[in-house]
Amino acid sequence: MVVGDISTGTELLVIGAGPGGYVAAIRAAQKGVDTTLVERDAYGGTCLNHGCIPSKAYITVTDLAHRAGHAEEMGIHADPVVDMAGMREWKDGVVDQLTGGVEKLCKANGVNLVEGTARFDGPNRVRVAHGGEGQGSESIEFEHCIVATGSRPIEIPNFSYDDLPVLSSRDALALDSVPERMVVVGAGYIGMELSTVFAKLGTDVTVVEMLDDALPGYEDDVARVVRKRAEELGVEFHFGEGAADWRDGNDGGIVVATETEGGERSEYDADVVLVAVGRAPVSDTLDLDAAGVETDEKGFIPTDDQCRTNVDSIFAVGDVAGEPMLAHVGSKEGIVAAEVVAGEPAALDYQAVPAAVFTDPEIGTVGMTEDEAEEAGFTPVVGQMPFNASGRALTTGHTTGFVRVVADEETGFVLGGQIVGPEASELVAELALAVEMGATLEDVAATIHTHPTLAEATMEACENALGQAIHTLNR
Amino acid sequence: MVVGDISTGTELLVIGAGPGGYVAAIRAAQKGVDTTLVERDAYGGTCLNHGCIPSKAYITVTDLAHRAGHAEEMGIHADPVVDMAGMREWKDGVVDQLTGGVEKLCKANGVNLVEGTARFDGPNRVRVAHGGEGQGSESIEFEHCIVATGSRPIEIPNFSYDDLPVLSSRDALALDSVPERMVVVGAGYIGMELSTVFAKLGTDVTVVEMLDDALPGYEDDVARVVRKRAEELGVEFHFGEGAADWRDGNDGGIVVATETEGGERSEYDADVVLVAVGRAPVSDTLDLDAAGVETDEKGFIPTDDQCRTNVDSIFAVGDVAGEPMLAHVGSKEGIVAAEVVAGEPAALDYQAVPAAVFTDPEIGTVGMTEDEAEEAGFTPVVGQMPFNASGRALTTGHTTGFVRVVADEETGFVLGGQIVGPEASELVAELALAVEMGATLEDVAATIHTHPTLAEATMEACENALGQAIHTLNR
Amino acid sequence: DAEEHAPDARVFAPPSVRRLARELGVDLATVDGSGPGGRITEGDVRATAEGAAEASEDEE
Ligand SMILES: Cc1cc2nc3c(=O)[nH]c(=O)nc-3n(C[C@H](O)[C@H](O)[C@H](O)COP(=O)(O)OP(=O)(O)OC[C@H]3O[C@@H](n4cnc5c(N)ncnc54)[C@H](O)[C@@H]3O)c2cc1C
Ligand SMILES: Cc1cc2nc3c(=O)[nH]c(=O)nc-3n(C[C@H](O)[C@H](O)[C@H](O)COP(=O)(O)OP(=O)(O)OC[C@H]3O[C@@H](n4cnc5c(N)ncnc54)[C@H](O)[C@@H]3O)c2cc1C
Repeated sequence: MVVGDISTGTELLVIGAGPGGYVAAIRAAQKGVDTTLVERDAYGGTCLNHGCIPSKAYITVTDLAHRAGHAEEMGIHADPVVDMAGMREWKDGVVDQLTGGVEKLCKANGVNLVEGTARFDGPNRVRVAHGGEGQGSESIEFEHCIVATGSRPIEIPNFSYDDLPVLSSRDALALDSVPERMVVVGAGYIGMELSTVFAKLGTDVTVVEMLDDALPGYEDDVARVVRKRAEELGVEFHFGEGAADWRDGNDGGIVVATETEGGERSEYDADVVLVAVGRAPVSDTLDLDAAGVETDEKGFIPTDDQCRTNVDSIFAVGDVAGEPMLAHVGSKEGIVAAEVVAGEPAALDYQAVPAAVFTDPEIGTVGMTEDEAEEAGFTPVVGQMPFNASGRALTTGHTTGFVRVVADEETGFVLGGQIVGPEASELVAELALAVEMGATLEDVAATIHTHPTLAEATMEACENALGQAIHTLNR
Repeated sequence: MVVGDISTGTELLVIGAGPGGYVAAIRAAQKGVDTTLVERDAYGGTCLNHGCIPSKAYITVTDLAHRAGHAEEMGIHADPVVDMAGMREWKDGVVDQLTGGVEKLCKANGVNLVEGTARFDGPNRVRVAHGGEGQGSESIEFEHCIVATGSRPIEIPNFSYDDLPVLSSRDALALDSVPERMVVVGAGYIGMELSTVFAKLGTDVTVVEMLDDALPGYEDDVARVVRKRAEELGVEFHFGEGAADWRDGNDGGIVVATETEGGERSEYDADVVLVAVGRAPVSDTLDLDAAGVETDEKGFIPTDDQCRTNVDSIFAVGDVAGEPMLAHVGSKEGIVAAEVVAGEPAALDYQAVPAAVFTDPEIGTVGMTEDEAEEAGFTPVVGQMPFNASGRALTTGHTTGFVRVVADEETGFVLGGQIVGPEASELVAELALAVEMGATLEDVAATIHTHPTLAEATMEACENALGQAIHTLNR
Repeated sequence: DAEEHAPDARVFAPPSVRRLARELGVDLATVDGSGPGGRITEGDVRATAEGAAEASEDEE
């Protein structure tokens, strides 16, 4: 035992204070469980410090400035300038307020907070190394443990985040000036959100993506709306190309080289290259073997519907437990794991996970697509309402996109929905409730929706599926 | 019979093409009913031409310009100027697109359109005078009739809309320059929405209201958020004062005089005075007596839960049928009346009517307040989530307000909600569905809500009512 | 009995269930809800309708 080592015990140990871990810790403490939360870095994890929150803050600022600068049609004359330092400072203030809030909420609910890096030391014990050398460590015994160590950006060959011009999403959100030219590797949601931010700031953005459209995983007609708008904003797309390597250019910038599957190379001049090709679990630094916890070949920790790993007393939640890697899924898992630890009959029994992409326009999806419904054995009926027929959309000046709802023809049950357009991230909440409640098309259609709102489009999409929409023609 | 008179017959005659009438006509035609729609002015009625839509268009423009001009904290430097003519033109374009859409949708669904002013000529016949003198008239026999003639702004003594400086909401939405000083009589939702618009345009706005707070009918803590923000925008409020009269001032403007109940007079300098004290039914120009249709003492047409008047074959929907005078209520009534005419077992059996006020910030309400729930015999439990603890709200820069949810303690059924804050008009849709579905607090709380969204606050308010919110302290 | 029903004669049932009740001539106030909190489901309404039909058959 090293000097300064102390040993304590706790009923529940939570490792990692991201949206998976801190929510688990608070809920467990609310249920009367003696709970300790270990975090090595900052409260709120990736989400609050380097992910969801900073990206959305930048999206707000750049969108507001861009909109105001392009609203002559509406009678607004303005020439807004975004000062990167000011934007960053504001964003930092937002982050500080939220991370401070998380710490306060943990304390107010009676969670014991420990700062340091945890590693397993057996199936019922971790060792927590306190930050910095010579800061000592402590040993904590637990009855139950929830692993919520999250994920980190994947590095690709020849693009090391240690090199200055190679940026992770985290680096991109911490830049102190606007790059003139940026290559973005990967057109997933993080790549697309940040491409939009920088395009609106005036950066020349070139996106390279191995697959053949932006936002792989989303339906073609949904992704197309966002890609087209990005193109309007000046973003250049190159599909079917993977990033190969980069070198210094002659103009003080860099040259990023890509390769197609067939080996064809292309080169793009840039000042920085943002790599956003996915995230890998933080499970390799935990000595999981010491506890006997198994991972899959990618390093994710498999869990059951109570978020339990192969070791009975150890749970895993959030990104480290695998797809979908979303903050709200991590929080849901955290709540379930905490309640199971508290002896309640909780389980992950949700019908559908909503997800949003905060591009211009936004995407919001929940539950099944038409294809998925068919594969699941339903006879899907689909209803759609374009925003260009929505009074509210017209009055906001945002008229691209649509609401689509997917239902089972026989019973009318709403199975899912895909929204692309203004406030899609918010609008999807109603459809998520519909799916969870087992609501039918008629239930949503019969619910009075405020005029004029974008949410009326959800009602109209349901009416359309029933063959009786008012504001769009029925098929 | 005058020259040019023709006589036709129709299964269903709808009088008035506002959101009550045109929706009724389309739905009836969809159900196979031979339907004729008479409109004397413009398709879409008050709502599309002089109400909901133009006001929301102005709110978008003035809000965008104002926000961009006041976002230094976020790092945006801009000095936006709104050119009133440009704004009006854009708004007119939006209105034209929507009214054109209504006409097209009516035709596409097979509704016969007739232009002119209808008057009853018996219990089964109207006479329609075509616009302009000598344009002739026609007589239309009907089996069923839906009266959807809407409402007009109430005039108060000494303030005639015929006088140039005295504006109705319609006049205010058609101004071609920004008035320097405006007195607004009435702090209801129309007065508050327009006060906000003009305050953001730079007008000195003074609001006089007989009652003792803005937005009578809304709970104090809800109204207060909006009033305070209006005050920040420079709006001056004088409560407990009624408009008495006005006269020309010395400076080319006018002087508006008010009086308290006790007879104390005050005077306010202005250039125009906007009177927004409520709306009266358009039922006096219809010769309702000829059809035997009764009205109440205010002129509204009483109806049952199938929207039927005292005359079996005649229905009334929308503003002319009384409170709540809202476009979406009119549309709902229009649908029910049309379906009843088509022989379906439809009825107005909704649990709750959502309503929105598009002030800064917005208000969205649905169902019961805590007091109303108590009066109805429930034991209400209330949950609340302030937006200043919402990650999404912080990233949008809009952190005032809250989501409140009201439920029945015993069963957990959600009875209503009050939202004041960003996108409140949209957020209320989820709660409206919850109320209609008979969802419980747990149903809403267990539904995964996308992070980071404002809608999470609805989930948190439900958790708070259950004593287990994560992001706010529980009572 | 009346005391078991929500105050203000309020019944808790989704819109589609309310419409079904009208179609089948079922008074929702007489239906015992089997859902959470006593929420009335489609099945509850159909069962009540069938029960009423059987009862009237028995009378014949
Ligand atoms: C740019 C970007 C934008 C995003 N936008 C969204 C979005 O809009 N919506 C959304 O849902 N998701 C978004 N995400 C994803 C989201 O951030 C993650 O899904 C979420 O953070 C996962 O939460 P978590 O609790 O599992 O892990 P994390 O948030 O990664 O937190 C894990 C925590 O564990 C700590 N930790 C790790 N190992 C140890 C150890 N050994 N000892 C102690 N502490 C340890 C880490 O320091 C970290 O604080 C975004 C991600 C990025 C990068
Ligand atoms: C400034 C303002 C803002 C508003 N904002 C909102 C809002 O945000 N949300 C909301 O829900 N409500 C809003 N309203 C209220 C909304 O406009 C009304 O509730 C709605 O228009 C009522 O619809 P209606 O179909 O009953 O009548 P109307 O829309 O008034 O339509 C009646 C139609 O009947 C026609 N008509 C009348 N008499 C005859 C006749 N004898 N023969 C032929 N045609 C006739 C008229 O020309 C008119 O077109 C607002 C109102 C105003 C003034």
